[in-house]
Amino acid sequence: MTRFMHIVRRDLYLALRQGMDSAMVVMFFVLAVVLFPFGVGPEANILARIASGVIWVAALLASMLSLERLFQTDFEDGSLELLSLAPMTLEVIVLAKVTTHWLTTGLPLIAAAPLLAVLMNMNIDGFGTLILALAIGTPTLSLLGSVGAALILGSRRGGVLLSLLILPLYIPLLIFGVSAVDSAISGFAVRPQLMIMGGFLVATLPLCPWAASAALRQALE
Amino acid sequence: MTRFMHIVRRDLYLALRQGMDSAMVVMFFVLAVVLFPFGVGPEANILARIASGVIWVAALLASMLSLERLFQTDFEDGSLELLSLAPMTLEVIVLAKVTTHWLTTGLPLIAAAPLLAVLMNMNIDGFGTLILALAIGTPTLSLLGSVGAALILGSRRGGVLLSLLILPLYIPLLIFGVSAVDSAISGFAVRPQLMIMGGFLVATLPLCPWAASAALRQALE
Amino acid sequence: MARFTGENLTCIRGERCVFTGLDFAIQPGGALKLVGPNGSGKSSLLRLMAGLIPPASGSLAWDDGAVSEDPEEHNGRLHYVGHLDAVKTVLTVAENVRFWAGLRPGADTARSAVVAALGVFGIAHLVDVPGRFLSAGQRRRVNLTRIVSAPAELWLLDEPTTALDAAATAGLEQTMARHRAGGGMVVVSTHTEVGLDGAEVLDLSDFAENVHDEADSMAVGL
Amino acid sequence: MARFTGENLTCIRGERCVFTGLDFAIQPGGALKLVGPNGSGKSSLLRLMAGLIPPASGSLAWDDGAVSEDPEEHNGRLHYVGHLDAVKTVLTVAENVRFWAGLRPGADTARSAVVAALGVFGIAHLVDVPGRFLSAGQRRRVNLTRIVSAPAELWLLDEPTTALDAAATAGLEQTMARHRAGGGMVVVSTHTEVGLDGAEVLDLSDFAENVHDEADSMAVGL
Amino acid sequence: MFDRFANPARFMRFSKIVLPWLAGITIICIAVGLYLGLFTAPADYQQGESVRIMYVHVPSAWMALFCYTNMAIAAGIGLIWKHPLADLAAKSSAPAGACFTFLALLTGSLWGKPMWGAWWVWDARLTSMLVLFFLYLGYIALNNAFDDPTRGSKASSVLVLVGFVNVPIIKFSVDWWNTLHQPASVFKAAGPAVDTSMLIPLMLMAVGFTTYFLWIVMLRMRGEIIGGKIRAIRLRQVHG
Ligand code: HEM
Ligand SMILES: Nc1ncnc2c1ncn2[C@@H]1O[C@H](COP(=O)(O)OP(=O)(O)OP(=O)(O)O)[C@@H](O)[C@H]1O
Ligand SMILES: Nc1ncnc2c1ncn2[C@@H]1O[C@H](COP(=O)(O)OP(=O)(O)OP(=O)(O)O)[C@@H](O)[C@H]1O
Ligand SMILES: [Mg+2]
Ligand SMILES: [Mg+2]
Repeated sequence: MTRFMHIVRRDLYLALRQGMDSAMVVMFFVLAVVLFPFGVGPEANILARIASGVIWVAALLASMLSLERLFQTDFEDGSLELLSLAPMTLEVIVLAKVTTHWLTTGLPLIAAAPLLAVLMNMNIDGFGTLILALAIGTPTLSLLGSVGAALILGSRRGGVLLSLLILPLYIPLLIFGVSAVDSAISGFAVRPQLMIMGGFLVATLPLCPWAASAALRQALE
Repeated sequence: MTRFMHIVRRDLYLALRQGMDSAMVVMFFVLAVVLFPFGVGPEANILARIASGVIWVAALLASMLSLERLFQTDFEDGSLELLSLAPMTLEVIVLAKVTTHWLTTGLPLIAAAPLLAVLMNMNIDGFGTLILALAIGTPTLSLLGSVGAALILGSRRGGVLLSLLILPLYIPLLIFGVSAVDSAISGFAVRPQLMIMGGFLVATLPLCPWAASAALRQALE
Repeated sequence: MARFTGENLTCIRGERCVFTGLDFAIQPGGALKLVGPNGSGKSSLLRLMAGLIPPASGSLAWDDGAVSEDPEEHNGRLHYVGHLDAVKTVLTVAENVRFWAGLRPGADTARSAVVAALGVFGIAHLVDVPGRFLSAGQRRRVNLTRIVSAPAELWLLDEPTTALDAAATAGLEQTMARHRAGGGMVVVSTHTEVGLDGAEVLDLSDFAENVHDEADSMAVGL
Repeated sequence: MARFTGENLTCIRGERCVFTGLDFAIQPGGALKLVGPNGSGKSSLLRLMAGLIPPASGSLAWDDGAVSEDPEEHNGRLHYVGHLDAVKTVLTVAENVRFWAGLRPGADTARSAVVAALGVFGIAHLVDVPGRFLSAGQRRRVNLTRIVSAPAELWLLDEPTTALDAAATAGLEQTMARHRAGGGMVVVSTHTEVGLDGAEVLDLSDFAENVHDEADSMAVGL
Repeated sequence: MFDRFANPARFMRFSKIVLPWLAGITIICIAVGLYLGLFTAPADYQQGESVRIMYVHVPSAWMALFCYTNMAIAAGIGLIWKHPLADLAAKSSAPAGACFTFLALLTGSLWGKPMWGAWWVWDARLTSMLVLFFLYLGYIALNNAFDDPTRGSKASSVLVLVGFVNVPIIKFSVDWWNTLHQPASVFKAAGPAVDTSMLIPLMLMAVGFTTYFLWIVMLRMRGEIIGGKIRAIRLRQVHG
């Protein structure tokens, strides 16, 4: 546990020192959402109708983009090799990295979401649920993404390949995430959707670090 | 000219050999568009309303993702250094790379667009214009993107940073591209929008290779 | 004290058999020097010893216990220095060293200990300098500091003198000698001369599947 | 034949003055050997000679014509070998060599010519092998083949013997000697011994802004 | 003009003298401008009290454009004449410019709610202003993305010049497209179409914002120069 915190602390520190990591992800999130009014046109009711979908899609894309470098820099400068030679299980190391990733991207996304909801003219009744759903969903995104990020190490095409690997896995989250928000806006119960998303989180929490470590070991061969 | 073709030929060959480059970009394009029916819900009239916008946004994102590696691999393995030491102007080399990028991503995107338009239930009157607008717009995307791709060489954050730099520059194309398609669907003239987009292309054709070479020279210092 | 042995090792990389039927044994205080032409598998053998790649056949043992049975424990007793220096550019030298030391039990991460470890490679004055200011040789020294900042019996060093100038090379040789005097083991791959008294020399080209004579074809080409 | 000279050169990299007040002159058939400790600026000077970085002050001249006036022409008369090998993993050795040769006027890109060039470094038998199967030393040889596959008067070689085994190093030395015998010029940076008869030696540490004594601090640290 | 401040040492001396004056002018102008704008200037017969947002909105919008133009000029000088202070000036202006842009967007939105009935509409002026905001952020991000600060400032200089195309678009968007947003009413060929009682506080605010900008930029440049000195000391440590 202390070594887990040791890694989390270093990675957080690196993220802060290298600066702007989180800020950039949030900016991409905002930019991606903002593209839609340009594309779809400025009619407020249409925007409101698609708001929750667009915000979720942008969150998926932002999370995906930032995941590309989850292990990449450590892989390239040799740190990953040495981490895997540390006397502790690789799964714990992966979990530490995923935790940092969520703290530096998931949390800021959640914080930025209400602003985007305003820009997209979303109904105010959905705000609370949007935040709650993102809070349950983004850790799952980071977990699923870690597997993809480990798989693409050393491949020639990072970003595009990663998107192909993990976007399909993200779709269930997207469906339930959007449906929760829409239910809230229409005044229906949101518990079922949130429960299902919680289930995803509980399932991926042990599985993904395990799969990601297997992929990492292969990348290091 | 023959050396221009020499570089284009090598890069095309590399893209084919490394395989899947174009295929992956197209798949990302399709996936990004397909996320929307999941996010927004399957109502045909809403989808039709936002179709042109979603397709354009997905095209921007796909183009952006693939641009990250425009110079990256050559930079990392030392090829870029040697290319810049070839007895020819760097602008020509950039133009060769942009040409290959467009051939391997822009063209396939154009080819895939009608399929997506069908998926999104777009009005059939817009198909021709969509293809035409993409045909004029995607080279501009590649050109603008080459500047961003050159600027981020050697930076700590590739993909996310690139998106911040070039998505704002893509916005005018998005606006006119969508507006052309929407005009076609509503039966208005599309010439003005296409003319403006053509103007963008003519303006970026000399400017972007120049700016990109300036950025490349700095990266190689 | 322990013994580190490998028996009948075969290594296959990228569909090619790099070496086969390789045996080695290192006693406490012993050293093994890996030599051989380019591509003969020196780096591959070191990665295999570190457990980064599993042998295609054969086995590694630590005192008669198979290494593959408890990889974590094996990690705890070795230091590996590869081609990459793993120095983070935004962290200071002290922060870099302390991070790696902190991952191991029994390491002293106090500032004075870190400074002392840096002193071994003559870079104690760089303790608060961020990694990005370091030259290639200085980086390498920071990487080498790792191996003295936390104890481990087995040192696996892949061309450790790359980018080092004469003074730093001499320092490394003395450090290795001290480590061995305390019962440690050292495995070093190298193309140049590295002072390792009484080291056993293992020529990797002896274990290639079909020995090719590149030297000949070279002579013909000239 | 031409003369390549540099006058009063200053190089600033990453806000630091690496060297200043440096002069050199190379005659046809001449050679210059760059030595100096890590970070003294050997690679920087070579990049400056290649035109990859502009000098902060001072100027380079080719036969009294300033190099900065026509960088493209300068590119045409030099070959640069840096730390990176620029070998594409998915192209065969022949394709790799032919691509670089094809960018230069006067190069023969026929297969027989490529094979002959590869033969100079003893890797003619690898002609159809994809780059990804090469070891570090073989890659380096492919990179070196570039310089014989198209003619150029000035060779700028940055630690060319890195990763080369003894046989390949000897081959390179002979090739350089032949190039100089034909009136070519060679600039080589190195930490180890490279045979270059009658080469002028330029110690980069003589041109540092304030000469430092790392060797001393090293001795204290040990 | 450039030669005079050519070396950082002279800039340090010069700025030390000028800084207190800039601070004084800033405080006085903004204090008086705000007082006049918020309390003495008349409310609009159409817009009511909400017109008072103008005294912040319009100067910050002007400053957003002014800042970016400055940065583009400084970046150009830095790239062509390699003037060290020019790069610092561009780098130091960016955060201030981003803040002004954000302020213009914020006050515009606050004003939009009573005027247009929505916090945000997607018209050309607003849109291009948002793009400007992203360009500022992109500039800052790129500047900080490299280990070597000189590389960061050169790369971002190229970006700032490429992005300059957006400035005329913002300026003339109200004329080229018919938008909800007001067309220019102060700087017109025929003279300002605004009453003096409103024009005076507006101008005071504009002057105050400008001196504030200069103040901040000089402060930041001083900080950058000192940071450079610290880095130099570090480097000397490394290399003996
Ligand atoms: C977020 C929304 C808004 C943005 C981004 C914005 C942006 C701008 C910009 C860039 C300017 C400077 C134009 C120039 O220098 O020519 C400006 C000026 C101005 N804006 Fe806004 N604006 C917004 C909302 C509003 C609203 C809601 C009103 C009032 C109805 C308004 C009224 C004005 C006025 C009166 C000027 C001064 C025009 C002049 O005399 O030059 N703006 N705005
Ligand atoms: N990651 C890899 N994937 C596939 N094959 C590899 C990989 N790394 C090395 N090889 C191959 O394995 C063989 C042995 O490589 P290795 O790096 O062990 O040689 P080496 O003796 O260390 O050579 P050098 O003197 O260049 O360091 C080479 O033929 C090389 O092409
Ligand atoms: N791309 C760069 N940006 C900024 N500074 C650099 C860069 N490359 C090198 N330097 C710095 O310039 C100085 C000289 O480096 P250079 O690579 O020329 O040294 P060298 O003599 O070749 O050293 P080595 O023996 O390690 O090859 C070093 O202090 C280094 O930190
Ligand atoms: Mg090796
Ligand atoms: Mg060097």
